[in-house]
Amino acid sequence: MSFFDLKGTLKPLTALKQFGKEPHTITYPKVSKEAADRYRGFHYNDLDECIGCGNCSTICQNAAIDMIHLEGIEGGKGDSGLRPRVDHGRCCWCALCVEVCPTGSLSLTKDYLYVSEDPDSFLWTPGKDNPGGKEKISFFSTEETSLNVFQRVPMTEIEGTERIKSFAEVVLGYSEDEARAEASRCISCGLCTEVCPDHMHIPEYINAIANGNDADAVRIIYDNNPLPEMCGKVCTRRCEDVCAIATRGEAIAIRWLKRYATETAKTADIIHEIVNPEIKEANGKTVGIIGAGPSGLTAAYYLALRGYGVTIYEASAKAGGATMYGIPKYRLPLESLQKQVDYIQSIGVKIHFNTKVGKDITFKEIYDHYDAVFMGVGFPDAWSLGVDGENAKGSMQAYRYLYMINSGEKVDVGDKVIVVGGGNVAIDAARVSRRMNAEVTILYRRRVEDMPADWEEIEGAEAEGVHIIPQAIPIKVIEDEKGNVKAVEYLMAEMVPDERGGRPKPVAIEGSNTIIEATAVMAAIGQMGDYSFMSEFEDKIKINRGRFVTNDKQQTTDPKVFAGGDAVNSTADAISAIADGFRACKAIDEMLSKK
Amino acid sequence: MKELKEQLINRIKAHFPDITVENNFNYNRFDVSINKESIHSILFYLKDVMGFKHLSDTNCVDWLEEGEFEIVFIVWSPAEKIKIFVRTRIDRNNPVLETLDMIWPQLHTYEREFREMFGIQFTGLEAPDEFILEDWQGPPPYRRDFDTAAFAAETFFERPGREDAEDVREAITKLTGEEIPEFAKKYSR
Amino acid sequence: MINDKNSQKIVDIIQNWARQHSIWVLAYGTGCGAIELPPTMTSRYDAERLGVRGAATPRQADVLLITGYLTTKTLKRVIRVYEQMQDPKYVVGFGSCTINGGMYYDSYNTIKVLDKYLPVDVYINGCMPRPEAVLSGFAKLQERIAEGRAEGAKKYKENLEWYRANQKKIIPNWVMPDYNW
Amino acid sequence: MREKETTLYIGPQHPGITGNMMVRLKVTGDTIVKATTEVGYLHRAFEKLQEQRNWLQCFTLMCRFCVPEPDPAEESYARAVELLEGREVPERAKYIRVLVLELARLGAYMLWYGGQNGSLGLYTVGQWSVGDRNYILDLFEELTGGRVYHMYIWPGGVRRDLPKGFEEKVLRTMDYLENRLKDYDDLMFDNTIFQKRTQGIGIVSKEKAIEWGVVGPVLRGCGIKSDIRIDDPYEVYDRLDFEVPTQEGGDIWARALVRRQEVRQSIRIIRQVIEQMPSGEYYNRIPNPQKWALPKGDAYARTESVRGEVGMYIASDGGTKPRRTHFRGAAYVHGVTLLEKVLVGANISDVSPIMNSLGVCPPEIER
Repeated sequence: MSFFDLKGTLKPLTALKQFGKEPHTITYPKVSKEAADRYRGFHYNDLDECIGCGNCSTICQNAAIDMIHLEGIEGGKGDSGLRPRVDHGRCCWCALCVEVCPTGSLSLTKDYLYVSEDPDSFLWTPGKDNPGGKEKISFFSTEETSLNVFQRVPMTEIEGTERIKSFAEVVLGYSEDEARAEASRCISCGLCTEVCPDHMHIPEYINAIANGNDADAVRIIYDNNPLPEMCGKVCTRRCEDVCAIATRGEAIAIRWLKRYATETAKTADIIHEIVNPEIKEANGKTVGIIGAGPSGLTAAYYLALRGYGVTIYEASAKAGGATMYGIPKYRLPLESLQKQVDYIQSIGVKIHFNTKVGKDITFKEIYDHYDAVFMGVGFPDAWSLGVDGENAKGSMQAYRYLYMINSGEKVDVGDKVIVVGGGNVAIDAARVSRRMNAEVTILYRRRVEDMPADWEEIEGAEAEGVHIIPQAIPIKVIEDEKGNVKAVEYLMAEMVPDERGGRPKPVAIEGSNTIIEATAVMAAIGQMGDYSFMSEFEDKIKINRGRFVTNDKQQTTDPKVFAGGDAVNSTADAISAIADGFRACKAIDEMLSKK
Repeated sequence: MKELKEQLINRIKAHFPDITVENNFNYNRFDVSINKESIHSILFYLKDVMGFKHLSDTNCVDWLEEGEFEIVFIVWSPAEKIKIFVRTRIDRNNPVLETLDMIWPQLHTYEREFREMFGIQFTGLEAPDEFILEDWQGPPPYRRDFDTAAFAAETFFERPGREDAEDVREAITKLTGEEIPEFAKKYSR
Repeated sequence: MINDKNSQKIVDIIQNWARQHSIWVLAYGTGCGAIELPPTMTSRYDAERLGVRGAATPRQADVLLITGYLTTKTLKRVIRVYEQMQDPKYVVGFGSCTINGGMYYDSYNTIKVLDKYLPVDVYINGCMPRPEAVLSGFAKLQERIAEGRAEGAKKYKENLEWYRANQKKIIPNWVMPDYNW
Repeated sequence: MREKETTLYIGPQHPGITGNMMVRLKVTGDTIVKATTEVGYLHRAFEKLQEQRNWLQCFTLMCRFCVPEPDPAEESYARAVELLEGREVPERAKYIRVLVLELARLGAYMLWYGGQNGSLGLYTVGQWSVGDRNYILDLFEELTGGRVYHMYIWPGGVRRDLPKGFEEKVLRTMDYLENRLKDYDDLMFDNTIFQKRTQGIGIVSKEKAIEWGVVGPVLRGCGIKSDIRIDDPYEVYDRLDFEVPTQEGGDIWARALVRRQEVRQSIRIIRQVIEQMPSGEYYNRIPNPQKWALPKGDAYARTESVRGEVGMYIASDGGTKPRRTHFRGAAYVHGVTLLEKVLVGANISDVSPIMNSLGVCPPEIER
């Protein structure tokens, strides 16, 4: 290389050609470039949409997100009442919190500028501290991008045409892999436990299933529910309504997961082995229980665990109450229920079957003999339709019909069955009748979407060929000359909005009379209690509107007597009854251990 | 590639009969496990005879429950386009290994790091004790039984003002009176 | 020297005005935040418009940027650098890590709360802060200097013992000269 | 006359150092006799922290390994997880990943232009290239939502699809940069000062390069054609047409020429990727991150960065958190073993140019 390189010396001078070109300098703060459409700036949280599940706080690897109480935000059904607060001294704006937010309420905005001399001013509650952020949302999650798994693992069922041939269980249950996959969708927020009447430990047992530890799941489930397999099959599962995932997707199949876990224990002995219950030494105190329904069995099981001598009086030949006699066997097979009752008996609960209180034994005897009494007597009678011709042959109560079928009796319903009502009993009666080779029509006063029955049950009924006529009000059952049911006359109804803001009311349309042929008519419009067995206690134990008056500990107006189940609460489902039984057990234990 | 891997494995096996081979990867990799006494000779053999000239990475994994450190050498052959994971295990309570920096000079750096972070002694390693840390008085920090979060909470300050945070699950149980049994709590979030 | 209070005030105003327009930043990238400094200093954002420019040594610098996390090993150097700096001097905390530990809140080797060890005049939010945020941080610092409120150095001298105690808590082997400002 | 040996410290606070690290020099006169690298100023214990975080949370730490070019680390981690789990990545995601990686490479080279020239006192190119790098960062901001920390390539694919009209913007930026490269050449490679300060300085010989485990542009600057994108192809590099430039000489000059070529190759790759970009899914969804466990085993995935091979080793014990992770940065070799050897015999004033040219990135060394 020569000492003086002309080219190498002059070439750099070409930089001068840039002279006079317009600079690309952004003269901040005079000019400010807007952040990109996807910029990850400060958080914004739609406080109304947020349900306080805390998934953002769980995913945050920097422990930057706290869940705090905000003024004016109350918890409630499906809302923990907490809202996220972000520590900007921790946050790295990775937006994982946004990706896992099940509701999509949390997002990031284009704002990024904040400078302060006060290091304590970096705690921000998104949505409260930057209400204007809503207009600047830039990084958000959609159903497509969300890291929540919104699709439920589908449940295998027998085909509709196939299942009406027998009473075989329709739902086949999850396989192990399916259960693990379904369980791993859960974000463990626990919002579900709030609405569960029994407050079962749902996130915990789902997590145990996801971790592959079914035995632990069973143990957790039996902590406050002694009939979980029954619940796993037929629970009304209000938990799934408030599931955080359900805000944008399909709820975690909490019921099916419970069913999966409990079904891993195939016999009562295995349940005993897995749960390995710790039974306290007998304390010499006794409790008498009337009715071996869900509430009675629950109270009995947990009282027996606590060392009480428990005796149940049951009018029927089998335990289970409405779950035994009211629920068709294709939903809850006999063996399944029997297994759970066997297990409860195996820890020392005595059950006197075929013993009707008031007939075989008086209520007073029980009242005097035991230190405390629990009544889980249920609703054995049903409302009648209150229309002409109701006493015709072939007109019956759906509840009685189910009772007889479940007891193994034969009932002839002919080939055209009309069911009146829209609850689960109506659907059950309809689907059972389909299995009796009848054509079935359901008449319901309101719209299909108003039906109180489980949507899965309604779908199941439709798949099995049950015909539903909504907005139909029966006015007459027509008899033939022999006194048998021949047809049903009904009026169509229109839905009139309620002025007071209640749900719309059906109002019959004049002249819309329709007649439909029938061989049997079943009324499924509600049940009621029968308290004749305790007539001598009417003064002591108060009954209001057909139900026992109890305090929040299930205690009736007689301090020694507790009650639960349908005879107390109006929710009419098994899990409420179980919750009543569990609560009563705690109250009885508290009362008796004080003495 | 499958045949090539088989061929290479056979060649190694001919020299080192007591190795365990894992070859169920559907990409250009297989694993060789060997006792710690032979690790020098196999690395020399792989590098000088078989052409695995490039040391991609070296790792130490703390298998606390098994009481062992696993040291993994990932070697790469530019000619064969295959990588081999060479593994050896040493006792966690007496972690001593002879230095390997004569094979690849960069192993010198790795060994210094392992000595500092895992407490593995390399006999014959000539280097100052401190590499990354300064005046470190605790146990070797990369060992699994060293709890960094607890150490940080104890040693450093945390800015106050966040004490009002609540756990969602606890808030709900407070609302409902649910009692989560002790054994189930490990499954809570 | 001027003893009159009013004249002192005028001098202060002139001094602060001058200081706010010549912010020399020490070229010490203590952490990852240093990556946004070249864009801030070069043609796109051109921080020199505001009088902000780099300084090679602590003796020439006015501002110590703590660009994010500080490891305990760096903290020792940073303290030394800070004490070598001449008055007036300011510290700017850069990003989450300086406020409450940021991403490394559970790391055994990084400090979490910077103002326990050094007086911080301005914090810039972000991880990492954009050049705009850096510039607005400098603007804020200028504002504070002009108002005469950027008194971190004074605070440090007054509370030196408290700072020292905190510093020595995590720097066991304290072999550093005492600087006489 | 024998000159006295003096100890000299460069760093950690030094305007010429490539990050927060220190080189301790023993010098006689201004010739270096012995160099020792001292690191640890940036040690955040990533590997320890990752053991405390679940597999998804770990991903956010990846881009912090080396900030000038964060994406190869993200890529390595994502690919290691995918290898261990056997997770498929959609075609489109593979192309987007290559696009991101090459954009990141360009960005890092622009920064290198600034660093390499700045270390020689030639600031103009740095002003230009670092300024022009903002156009690449603008693209990143639009694509990923962040200028520096992209957190975009994650296990299973990429986080978001390309925004509307992004391809055209990329092509426009490429055209602009390609034009600018000529200006850089005029001021840099044709500049006598640059030539004289780089030619014959910081030589790594071919034989020693292999022995010392040198990778990336430094190895290619010694005349060895080695590039992971070709040797151990990942994503869709085996379907793209590009060259691996090499240079003989092994000095700063040769490495600079290699990098000069690679910038052009990157632009070429980006154009091809845009052209071949398939439609379809961009992400193969991972399960619920809270409960996402990886099978027992380990995996190592490596990516070609501007500094050479960066790799991620992950070991799983079958749980939701890693048993161990390890990031292998190119600077782990370059910054310690290689630097200590190359500096011997060099002039004190050459320390900074040599460090820039070897690609010493201290956070990669100590993590």
